[in-house]
Order: sequence, then structure tokens, then C-alpha cells
Amino acid sequence: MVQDIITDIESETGNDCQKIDSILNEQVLQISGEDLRQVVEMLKQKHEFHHLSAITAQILENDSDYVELLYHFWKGFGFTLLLRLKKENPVIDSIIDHIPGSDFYEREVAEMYGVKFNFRDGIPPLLLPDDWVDGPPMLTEKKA
Amino acid sequence: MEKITIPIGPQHPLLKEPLSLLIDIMGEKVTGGTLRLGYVHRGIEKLAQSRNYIQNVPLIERVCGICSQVHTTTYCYAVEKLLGIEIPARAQYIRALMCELERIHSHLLWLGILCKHIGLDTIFMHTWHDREMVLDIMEELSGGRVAHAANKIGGVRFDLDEDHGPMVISIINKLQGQIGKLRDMVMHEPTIKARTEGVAPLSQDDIRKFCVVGPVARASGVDVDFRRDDPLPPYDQLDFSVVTHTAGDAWARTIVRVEEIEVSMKLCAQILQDIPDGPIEVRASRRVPAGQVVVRAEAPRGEVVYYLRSDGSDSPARLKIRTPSLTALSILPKQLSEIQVADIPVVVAGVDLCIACADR
Amino acid sequence: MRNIFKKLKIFTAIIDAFRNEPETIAYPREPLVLPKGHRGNILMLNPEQCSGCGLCVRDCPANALELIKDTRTKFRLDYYPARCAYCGQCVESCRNQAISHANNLADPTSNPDGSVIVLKDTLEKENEKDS
Amino acid sequence: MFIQLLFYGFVFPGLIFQILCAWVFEWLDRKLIARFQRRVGPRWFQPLADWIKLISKENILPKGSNELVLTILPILSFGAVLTAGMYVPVAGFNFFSFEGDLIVILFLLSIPTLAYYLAGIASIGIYSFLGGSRSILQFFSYEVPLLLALSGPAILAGSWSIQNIITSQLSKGPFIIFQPLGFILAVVGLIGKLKRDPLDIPKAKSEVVAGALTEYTGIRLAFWHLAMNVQAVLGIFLLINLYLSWSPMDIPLLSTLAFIIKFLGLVVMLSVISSVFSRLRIDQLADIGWRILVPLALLQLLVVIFMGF
Repeated sequence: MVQDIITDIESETGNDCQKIDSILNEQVLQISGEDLRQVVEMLKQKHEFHHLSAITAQILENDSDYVELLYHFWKGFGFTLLLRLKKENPVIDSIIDHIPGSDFYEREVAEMYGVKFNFRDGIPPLLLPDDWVDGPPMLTEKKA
Repeated sequence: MEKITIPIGPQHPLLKEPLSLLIDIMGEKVTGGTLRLGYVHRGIEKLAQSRNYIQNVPLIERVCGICSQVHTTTYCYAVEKLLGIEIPARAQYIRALMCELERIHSHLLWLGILCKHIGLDTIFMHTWHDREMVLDIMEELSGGRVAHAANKIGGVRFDLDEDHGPMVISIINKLQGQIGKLRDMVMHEPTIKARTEGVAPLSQDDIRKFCVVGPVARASGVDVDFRRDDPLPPYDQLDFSVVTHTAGDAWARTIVRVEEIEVSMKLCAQILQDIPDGPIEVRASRRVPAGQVVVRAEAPRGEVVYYLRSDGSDSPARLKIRTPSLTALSILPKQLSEIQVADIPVVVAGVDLCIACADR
Repeated sequence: MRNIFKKLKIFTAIIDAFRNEPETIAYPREPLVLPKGHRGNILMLNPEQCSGCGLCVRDCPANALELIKDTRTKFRLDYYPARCAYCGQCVESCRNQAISHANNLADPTSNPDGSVIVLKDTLEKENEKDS
Repeated sequence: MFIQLLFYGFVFPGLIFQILCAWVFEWLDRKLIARFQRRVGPRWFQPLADWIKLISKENILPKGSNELVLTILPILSFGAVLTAGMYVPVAGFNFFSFEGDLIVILFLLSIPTLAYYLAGIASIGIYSFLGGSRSILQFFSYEVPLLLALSGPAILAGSWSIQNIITSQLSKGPFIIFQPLGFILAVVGLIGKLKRDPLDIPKAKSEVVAGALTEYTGIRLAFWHLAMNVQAVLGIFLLINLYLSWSPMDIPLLSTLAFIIKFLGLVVMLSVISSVFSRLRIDQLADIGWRILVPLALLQLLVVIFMGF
């Protein structure tokens, strides 16, 4: 099953797609950031991954130059896409037209981690106050 | 006719929790709306990173004021998975019992709120009286009405003694009679049906697109229930049915939830019958080995997702919580069009919002 | 006909409710009966059991407990009821069963002893002996 | 003579009697609804306590609202219902009867609804505006069937004086026997007039907060509440006089007792109705009002007219 997805992704994008065993109970595939829209469209059309459970953003302690994005899909079993973005200027394509339910997830990631989503400029803040100036809260070093 | 924008929230009698809805109306017709969250954003995800795993259990319990048990159950399960331990079967059953009781009380609460918003305070008070019986069970068992503090990493905090089983069974039997009456009241009262039928229907396609979960999805005919499809133990050993409906409107959501209450009551009886003897906890280390885990569970409102990453210390490196209310909120602006002003309460109450959950 | 009877269910429900005693109580005038296991204020029933290990302080999610430690046997354990979330983690963490919950309706603002309750104090006694 | 008029105006059937009745009605209503909902309910002095609390509260109006209009409106509606109260016979006591007083009372009792509408327009809040416009929409739905229904007893008695209608009933029997439909329609109309559940559309809490009274506080709100409750009491008195005015023996004490029992019975009826139905939508109300209630009222009127011959 996962092997099919890997071959499909590689034939679709022409880039490498790695299987990573980072999450205990899920299949994780690492793709590059530019391919996201293509991959999501393909997954939706060909493999019927409709349900996006969540988008997790995080910064790894040992490799803090990157913002890691995890797209958790579900179709009877969990399946995760992993992307790595440069922390200085994290930009990623929005998938809101393929999966409209990703709207709030993307906005949350954008506010909390400062990730920019293409095609989604000028969206009002969802969780933070309108006059928030301190930058993305999850990137600050302040102790909670 | 002039277009007016009415603000519903952050403070409004319709909302029990702060949420800002800006609704455009023309006369009595609603043409659209936008929403804004964040009034109860407590930064729990960030806060969790600076506390140890044990301190996080009471913190996670406060993500939601209604479905607190399922949040700690999911969190504890995630930590136990990373620790590589499996809790005793008795503890699993006690957790499931609390989850099911919580589902009953959450759905009863929802039913009461819906009836209150459409001006039927009698059924509101009667359902909340019945809900109080469930809360009494939970308080008797765990010591708290909504903040149960029943779970700990490696098991549960309390054991069922020989009096508890019959006490729960007798209250559940009494409740079953009450719910039967309530069901008749709700199903056959003409004005409830007149107010909810055909209001803001969602098709299966909408549900799929917006990744909506829980009773709202099941009312539209999407047969998804994480108790069955991706079960945490002991749900894989329990026998229950998943309630679905096809209409997708507020009336279908009412029916689905009322029937789920009955399924949950049967599940409670089943759990109390099947519960094995044995210990209720295993020793868990304070330090959690490095690793990542994703756990999904079925809360009363739908799927909760916990992503947990540990770096080997005694506090989590990243804890991501996705609550079902977030998906319900994302489809709310779509539902708030082509309805009447008087339908706003039905729509907003109908998707069963928990703003504290969505804000975290 | 049966359908009409079902439609009248709400009438029978309100008549039943009217005939029976109300389920609520007039609270300040009538006493509240709490279930057995209700978690109220934190108490130290067996102060001699407390060894001052500080496990409760480390696990408290609300920083409601404070341990001022001088030596191994000289310490003071303070409890701030207004910060307490009544989660029972300290009771759970304590290995000697020194801390427990009172079965009362916790009301942190009406505490006559002020905002701090001293659960165990061996500091002052020692100091008194010294002076 | 002057003392007597003062007594009529301020004690019975004027100010004090009506306010007392209003508080008794409010307490009974709240207590009954509480008991239907398995609650304990308020103690007997609660309406008075609430009123005193309200008049002692700070009196705030939002900036930009028309203070003069918003102050006059509650006084106007309170005055209108008190005036109407002078002409409504209570337990056979009637001091200012004249031919056509029924029409005057109905006119006076519709003033609070119009004042409510104006309060909604004069406040600057958006909920007040919505509540006010809803109240006028509702007014058009219930007022026509109510007037048609209430003209039934007048036609049957051949007079527009309430006293004559009462005396006519003493010989013929209570009019509820001849026009049960008219009585039901009058009750529905009264519920609409009082904005009670299930027709509390103008002040539906979950939709428009408190309707036109959202921006009101303090003593102005207290007078609004009092006006509403006195209006409710007068409506019930009117129903008793027009439909139920009959007692087996012509003893004053007994007829007073019968009047009190009828009053309590109607209060129970209103409380039951308000606790078993959910609120209707405004389009549903307009639908029911014009498609069902008005034809039924016309039918009742036809029956009454044929009975008269």
C-alpha cells in the first residue's frame, strides 16, 4: 500500500520520496515542499485520502534550522506526509482548494509558527489578538 | 432591503463560551458570516512543553470542560505507547466506562442547549436533570463532576469496588427510563421538529471536503466512528453499533445524538459486565524515551488527534492537539447562509461547539 | 391515537414534575450533600507521615504547593488554596499517604487563614528551641 | 367624591391593586414554570425584590440614544395599561363602565406593543432594532385574530360594553360554551400580545438578546417589566370577563372567590402553554396567523352572527 503511494508520488513529481520510521504507529513519507499540492491532489484522486486530521508544525531541537510540517491523513489507518521548510523564510503552498477543511489548520500553523501559505494573503488572525506584535508564539524562547 | 451585520459574541446569550460571529442579514434572512476564535486561547500546546508528563495530565484535562476524560485518555495512551507499556485490562475498561458516561452527559447537555435555544426550557431542565444523574455517578467514582482526574500515566487512579457496579447499573437503568421518556418528548414534540427539520443541511460531500467528524458527520451519512475504525483498547473487544442518519440537517443531528446516548448506555452495562479483575495500574517511568506518536480517539464530538513527540526528557518536546470542534467551526460559515435569523441558534447549537476545545 | 398520546408526553412529564418534589434544593438554606469521593480542600491528616520529599510539589500542575527546605528534617510545606485546581495529583504522588482531600465544597476565597495554609512546619519549632 | 376618585385611581382598581396583581401573577408564573421544570422556584417576595433591585441599579443609556424618548416610552406604556385597568371589571366591581369601553381597552392595551417597537427604533443597538421590527411583525400576525375573536362576545351580547357582556352571560351562561374556538384564539392572541413563550419572538434571548429592551437598565427597565405584567393581568381579567363570567349563585363573596379561581386557572394555563411549546419562527407565526387563525376567527364570527338571529 505505502509502496504504491511512494511509486505514485515519484512518478507524479519526479522527485525522491522517502519512507521514514519516525512515528511509532504511522507511515511517514517525506516529500519536498514544492510538491505538496501535486501530492495531495494525487492522494485525493487516486488513493481517496479525503480526511486530513491535522497539520502539526514543530521545530526539532537538534536541527533547529527547519520548521517541520506534518500532514496527518487518515483512511482507516494513519498516514503522514512530512515536509521540511527553512526556518528563516518558511513558505509553503496552501492546499485549501483541494481540502477546504485545512483552512483552520493552515491558519493556526501560520500564526503559531510564522509559516507563509501561498495564495492566502491577508487572512485575518484566527487565534491571536488583532494587535499581536511579538511574532509567532511557538518560536519565541520565552518560557510559558 | 438594507444589509446589516449583527455581532453574535464574544458575549451573547446564545454562546456559553466566547466566540465572535459576524453575521450579515437582510431583513430576517442570513446571507453569510465570518467567525473569529481565540478568546479562550490558553496556549496549552506551548504550556505543555514546559511541564513534565505527570503535570500535563491535569492540564490536558482542562482542554475541554465537557469531554475532559477522553482528552486525558488519549494523552495517557500516547505517553504509554512511547513508554512501551500496556496498562492492565481493568484500567482500560474503567477508562472506557468513564468515556461512555462522558458521552452520555455531553449529548444530554447538547440536547438541553438546543431545546433552550429554541425556547423550550422545560426539556432543557429535564435533560439537565438526567445529566446530573450521570455526573453524580462520575463524581462518586472519581471525585470530580467534570474534572474527573481519573487517568494517570500507567493506569487509572480509582478502582471500582463491589458497591460501585450495582450503583452504576441501577442509575443507568433509571436513566434508561428517563431517556425513553425524553426521546418520546423530543421525537414527537411538533415544534422541535418544525424548528430543526431541513435547517442547514450538509451533504456527504461537504462533510468529506471539510473533514468534519463525529455526530455531525454521522448525521450526514458518513459512517465514521473512531471507536470502531481505529479503536483504543478496550473498544476492540466491545460490541456496539454506530448510529448514522442521511438527512444531514439539525433534526438528523438530534436523532443521531439521542440514539447515541442509548448506545452508550448499553455500552456502559456491557463494560460493567465484562470488566476483568486485576490491578489498575502499572509503574510508569517519569522519563519517556524519544519517539513520536499519533493517537486518534472518538470524543463525544468526534475525532481527537494527539501528536506527541518526546526527546527523552521528562517533559514533552511537542504536543499537538486537534479537537473535533475545530472542524465543526470550519464548516459553520458555510452553514450560516440561506437561513433565517431564528435558525442561527439551531445551527450554532446544532454542530455542538466547544470553543475552549477549539482554542486550546 | 398512540401518536397523539406520544405528543402529550411532555404534558405528562410536566404534570409528573409538578406532583413530585422538586429536584433542586434551596442551597444556602438547605445543606448540600456531596458524594463520598468528592475532592475538596487539601488536608494533611497525618503530618508525621510527611517526610518532606517534595514529590507533591514537583508534580503539582498549578504550583499550589511550596516546600521551604532547610535540612532533611527541617522544612515547611505551604498550600495556596486559591491556586489549587483540586486535581488530586499531590494525593496521588505522595508515597506516604500523608496528604488527602477533605470532603467539602472547596471555597478558596473564604479561607479564614488567609491565602496560605501551612500543612506541615518543622522549621519554627526548631527555631524556638534554638532561641 | 374626590377621595372616592383617589381611592379608585390609586387603590382599587387602580395603581396598588394592579401592581399587586402583577406581582402575584409574576410569582405564580415563575413558581409554576419552575415546578414544571423540577426546580424549587422563587419565594413569594421575589418579584418585589427584583423590582426593588432594578430601581436601585445604575441607570445607563448608551451614548447617542434618544434619552427623552426612551424615558417616556416605559412611562407611556405603564400609564396606558393602568388607564385600561380602570375600565376592566374585577370580580363584578365596575366603576367606570360605558358603551364601547371594550374598544378603548383594546386600544390602550396595544399601546405597549407600539411603545416597544418605538423603543427598539430609538435605541441604537442592533438587537433593539431587530427586536422592535420583529415586535411589529408579530403585532400584525396576532392582533387581527385577537380582535376578531374578542368581537365575538360583544356581538353575542349585542353590546361593546364589558358590563353588558357580563350581565348577558349571567342569563345565557358563559360564552366559552358558545365560542370555544374564539376563546382559544383569544388566548393565542393574548400570548402574542404579552410576548410570552412560545410567541416570545421579539425578545428571543438566543437570537436578539433581549429584543427592544436590550439597552434598558435600572428604573426604566423596572417600569417596562411592571407594564408588561400589569398588561398580562389585565388580559387575563378581560378573558374572564368576556368568556368565563358566570357563577352559580349571585352572592358577592362567592363570585369574588370564583373570579380568583378563574384567574388562577388561566395563569396555570398560560404557564403550561409556555412550558410545552418551543418558540416559533417569525415566518411560521405569520403563516399560522394568517392562514389558520384568521380563517378560524372569521368562522367563529359567522357562527356567532348566525346564533344571534
